[in-house]
Amino acid sequence: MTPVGLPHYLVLSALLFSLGLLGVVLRRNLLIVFISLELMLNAANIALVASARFLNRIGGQEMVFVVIAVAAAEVAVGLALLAALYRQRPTVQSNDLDALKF
Amino acid sequence: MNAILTMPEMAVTALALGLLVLDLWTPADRKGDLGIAAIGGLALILAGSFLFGAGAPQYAFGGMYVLDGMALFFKRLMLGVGVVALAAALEYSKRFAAGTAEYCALILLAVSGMMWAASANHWALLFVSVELMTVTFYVLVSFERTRMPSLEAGVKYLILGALASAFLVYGVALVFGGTGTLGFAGDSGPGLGTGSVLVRVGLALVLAGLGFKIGMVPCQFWAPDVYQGAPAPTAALLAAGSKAAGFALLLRVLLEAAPDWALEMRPVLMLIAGASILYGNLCAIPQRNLKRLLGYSSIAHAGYMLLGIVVLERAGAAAILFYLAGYACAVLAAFLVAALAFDPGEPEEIPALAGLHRRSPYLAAALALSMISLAGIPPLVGFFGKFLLLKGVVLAAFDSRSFGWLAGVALAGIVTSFYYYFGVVRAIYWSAPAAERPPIAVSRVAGAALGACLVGIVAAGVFPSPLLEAARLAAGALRIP
Amino acid sequence: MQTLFPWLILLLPLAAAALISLFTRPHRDLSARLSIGAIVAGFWLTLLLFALPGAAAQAYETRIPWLAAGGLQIDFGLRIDRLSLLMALVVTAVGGAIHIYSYEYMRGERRFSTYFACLSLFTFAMLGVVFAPNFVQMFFFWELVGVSSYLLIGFWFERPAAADAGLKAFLVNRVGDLGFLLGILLVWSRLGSVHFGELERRLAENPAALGAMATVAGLLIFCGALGKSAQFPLHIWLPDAMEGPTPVSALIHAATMVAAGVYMLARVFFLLAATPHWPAALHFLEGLDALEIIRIIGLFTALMAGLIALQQDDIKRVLAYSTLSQLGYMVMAIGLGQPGPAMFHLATHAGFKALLFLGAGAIILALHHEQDIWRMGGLRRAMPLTFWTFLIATLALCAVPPLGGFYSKESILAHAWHQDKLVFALAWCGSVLTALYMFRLVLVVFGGSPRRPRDAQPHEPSHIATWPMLFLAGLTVLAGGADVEGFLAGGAQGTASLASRLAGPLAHAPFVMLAGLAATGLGFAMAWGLYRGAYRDPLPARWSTLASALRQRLLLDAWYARWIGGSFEALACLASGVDRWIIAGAAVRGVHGSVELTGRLLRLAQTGKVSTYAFALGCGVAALLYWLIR
Amino acid sequence: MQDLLFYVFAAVALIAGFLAVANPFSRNPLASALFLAVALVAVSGLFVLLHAFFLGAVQILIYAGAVMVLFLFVIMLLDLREEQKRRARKVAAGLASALALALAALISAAALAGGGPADPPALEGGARALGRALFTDFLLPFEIVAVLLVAAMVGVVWLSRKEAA
Repeated sequence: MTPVGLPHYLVLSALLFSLGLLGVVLRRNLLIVFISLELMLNAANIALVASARFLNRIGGQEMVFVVIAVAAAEVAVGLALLAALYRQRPTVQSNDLDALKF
Repeated sequence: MNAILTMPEMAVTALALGLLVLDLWTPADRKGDLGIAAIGGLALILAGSFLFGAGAPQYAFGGMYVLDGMALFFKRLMLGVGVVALAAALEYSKRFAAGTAEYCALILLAVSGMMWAASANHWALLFVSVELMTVTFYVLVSFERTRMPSLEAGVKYLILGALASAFLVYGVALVFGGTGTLGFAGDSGPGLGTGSVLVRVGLALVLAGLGFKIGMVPCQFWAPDVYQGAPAPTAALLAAGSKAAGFALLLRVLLEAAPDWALEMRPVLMLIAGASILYGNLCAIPQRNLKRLLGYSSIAHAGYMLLGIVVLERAGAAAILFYLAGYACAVLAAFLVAALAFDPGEPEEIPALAGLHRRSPYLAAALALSMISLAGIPPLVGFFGKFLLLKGVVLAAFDSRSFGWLAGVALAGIVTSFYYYFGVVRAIYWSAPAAERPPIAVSRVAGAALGACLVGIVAAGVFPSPLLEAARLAAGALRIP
Repeated sequence: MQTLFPWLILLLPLAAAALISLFTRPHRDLSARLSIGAIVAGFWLTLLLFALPGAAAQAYETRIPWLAAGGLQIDFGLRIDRLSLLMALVVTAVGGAIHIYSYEYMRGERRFSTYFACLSLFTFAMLGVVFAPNFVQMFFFWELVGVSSYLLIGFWFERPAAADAGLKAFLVNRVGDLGFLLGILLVWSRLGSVHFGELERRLAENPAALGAMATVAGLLIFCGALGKSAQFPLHIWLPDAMEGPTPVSALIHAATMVAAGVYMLARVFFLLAATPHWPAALHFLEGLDALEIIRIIGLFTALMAGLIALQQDDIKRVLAYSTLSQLGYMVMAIGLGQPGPAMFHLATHAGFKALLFLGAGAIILALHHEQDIWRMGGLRRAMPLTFWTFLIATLALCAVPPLGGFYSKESILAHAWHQDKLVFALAWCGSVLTALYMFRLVLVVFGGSPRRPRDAQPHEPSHIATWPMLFLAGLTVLAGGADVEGFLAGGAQGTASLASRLAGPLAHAPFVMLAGLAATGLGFAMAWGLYRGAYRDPLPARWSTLASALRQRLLLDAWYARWIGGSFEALACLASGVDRWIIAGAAVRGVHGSVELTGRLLRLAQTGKVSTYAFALGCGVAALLYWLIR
Repeated sequence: MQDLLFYVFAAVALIAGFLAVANPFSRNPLASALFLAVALVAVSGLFVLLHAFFLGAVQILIYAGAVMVLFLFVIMLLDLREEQKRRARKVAAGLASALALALAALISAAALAGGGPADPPALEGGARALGRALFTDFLLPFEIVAVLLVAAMVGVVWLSRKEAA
């Protein structure tokens, strides 16, 4: 077995990223969609940290720092939006939200 | 450190924060003054931005931030867009019980995000500026938190926007993994080394992320739904500002950072451009909702502007800049009218525009001019932009037949678009209203903002030289290797 | 003065339009006077330009820099040469007459001032096309002509038909204009200039400069004329445009908008005549040059419109199809490589066709907006002046000497004879048709006895309306003496004596002249036989009913009715059917319908469900990656 | 040893991730949120393996801590029960899985083709190095993220405030 290197981490991150995409596409529950999006961002973070480690550049880690902060902000806004939505109409199913179409 | 270069962005951010703080001490009946102050402040910053000369590119923050002609052009454009959007917001926010200051402050923050994006020379700055813009827009789109369409649009924009951001950041990660640098320039030369397949795949993901901002196929689905549901000033800012920021970044990435890759991707980009033009124009035909129509048409306009990218030349970039400025004027005017001409809560149906010329000749003329400009009829600015974009493609058609096809598709799209744009004009002037409705009073601020857009539409169409010269200078600053 | 006058001619109507719409809207009379004053002043200034020593002798330009960015240098200027002066004269003379006539015709209109503002705007746009020295400026004004004609045709927008017609005219023209635009872009990108003079010079230096795109560029530019001059298959807007006020029809169908296409072709003739060459993809067309295609389209339009005109019952529609047919002749002349005769015919046609429309307007007004010719009849006595002017115009249209139309049409036919006998033969058939449908019109409308309610007492229009008609009648009579072709060719004026010029056709091509006269005679005889005293159109009816009435005497008539008339009828039906169903139906409605259907289907992708959107986005990205990696 | 840990953490992250997005046993968002937390902890373990100790800590603190609390809070607030069974959407599930698999395969192919032979790990990114870099090279993005957080905060406050009657 080859020693674990950058490709291993990248493949792992690709798998995790696709898993997140699967959730976004498949799931109708908005909360789980948000969870899937978090998973996708984490996949990117793995790729960034691994690249930073193996290419000896600290930039990747700094980028991860930024990504985590941005992800937190996105989740906060998303959940607040969900709460506001729930107040108007008690549903968190994305396919109930199809008044705007065609 | 040349931090002084970032003055305009800093000033906009400070203005936004100041607005939020002042809001605490402002009595409820004086909130409108805050909006006026914001407009005045932004206009001052716009004026101040002319103190910067468009000389050689200047860098700050270790080369992460670049101030060159193109960045300056985009910043002025975004500041102008911001002023008009604020005026619209001020008018529109009379509908909310509260929140004028928050709305204006968020618009300012979004504008600052766009301005950072115009100067991005580094993936990290690209990412955070895009995110600043996007996260702010999540709130701006769903700002009418008691109106379902606004909330629905907000949710859709958030999910798809976050998905696009995920693609973007993952692409950045792969590019970083392939090149080891987060700057747009590689170690050896001006462009990134794009030999490795990792970098090429990463750039494709970045393209998808930025394509979301400009609303190109296949990332276009959000546009009609969000434009329809969002408050009109937000939609105006999305159409004029967010699209401009997307193109600013796309130009930097494709022409400066990765020209080899762009050349490789040229067939795909051409396909995307053609598909966007056709999709936007065809879907717009049966539309009855004005904002939704503008959403579809924005997809088509993204396609037209991509024509300026696929030629991969400075002239094409200049055409995009010119077109963006003209498009901004027209689309801002259209959304301003949409914000003023409909009652609160009323869906923006086109048949409801019947008799508008009697309710307010000014609004009617403004909307008609904006539609004619979007359709690209001379002598308005939309014509000249299309003319320049098409010229590049026609010129390239001598070398490659596929460009001939692209020109044909673009023309077919333009012909199709006449139908629905003139449907709007017709509804305004040529159809009888179902019921007599009261005249519309246009406030001084909104009227002035609308007037500024109209002057832009007409003046830049009749005397395109100054704008064209500015666009050429700005595009000349692109460091195409 | 040489530079000041053209600017004044161009800008006076604009000033009038601006003044009316900004200030004088409530003052109806003042508005009309401003508008009329502007164009009449333009007419006198044009005449003065002709009279100025040397003004017409050589082309010159006056320009102000307008757009200079990078390699792009476009001026806003005026090109004054024989071609533009002639066209300006036509526009201001005929347009002026129509302006004055409108004053009477539109008297009761609520939006009287608006009408004149639109009229002035239209005149401004048209003069802009005439004086344009480069493609970009010409295209600007070209579009402005489109917009202002949209306003005029749809002036009575309360009537849905009028609004539809305006929109149709506008949209159909856009289709042609986009081809035009593409042609301009092609020429510009190949030759590096949009300036007519410069282009001509560069093309003269290097005839192959356009390379493989020569023919394509020419044809694309022709597309613009196809729309504006209503040539097949973009002719469909013109008959519908009759929904506009009658003076507008006169203006649009006679002197200006439809003429703009022919004028443009004459202006850029050097491009059309460039060495034919096709790109590799279209190599199988090698040998076919642009002019040939233009010729065929012109001829086809002339014949088709002539046939359709035979069976129209609306007086304005007959005239509309007749216009189509005459425009076909002009385009054919261009296609024959003869812009001179084309412009000559344009000038004479502008006069007499405007006169015909003004006459039709007088009749329509006198009969309280009755447009069906079968409810007219016997107007010769009630409206003698209208009758005589209408007759003069008809004779001119049918090429009866010594009226203007005779000389212009003979010139076209003579060139056809010299170049292509088949074209000549078909064009000759068109002449027969022209005489047939025009005399049918005259006989039915003015001849016979009145066919209308007794209380209707038609009378001549007032003096304000009759003066323009007399003026145009005078022009029509005198136009034959003008040596337009010689003038355009740059020859000194007045070298040939008037007599020799008037007898020109006899001297140069006696056969053609005689054949042309025979065609007119034949058409007249057929019309006389079929329509003298007719109460309804005999062609659709069975011939036996006709025969039972006047079997002995009308044996010839019956024979006509059965054989020639019958076959004409079938042809006319066919042509009309092609027009209505295939072109209007399949092409326009079909294309429009299928485009709309595609739109409706395509937008079903917009399901409103966010997961669909995400899925599509993901698929797009996956496809992109696959393309990169494969 | 380290390689073994990589495989362990990777497996945990993938399995927990899968259970978070497409749990075949439970449609309860609460379960999804908890599995996300497990996945995030595993990712944090990977960070530690990559010698990004500070990021590993941040990952636990911010994600597994703050973000997860937010999720749970909202789930409780909205009183979301188990999602009622909807009719099985086999086609949609098949299409989505195919898309995810295709994307994973494409990116993995790029990773394997572009990565080349594994470089030796080099970077030692402690808190000190990261901190210094954040306040020098990365000062600008860092500040902009601060502005972004302000914007998000304003938005959250606005969206979750009850409409004044």
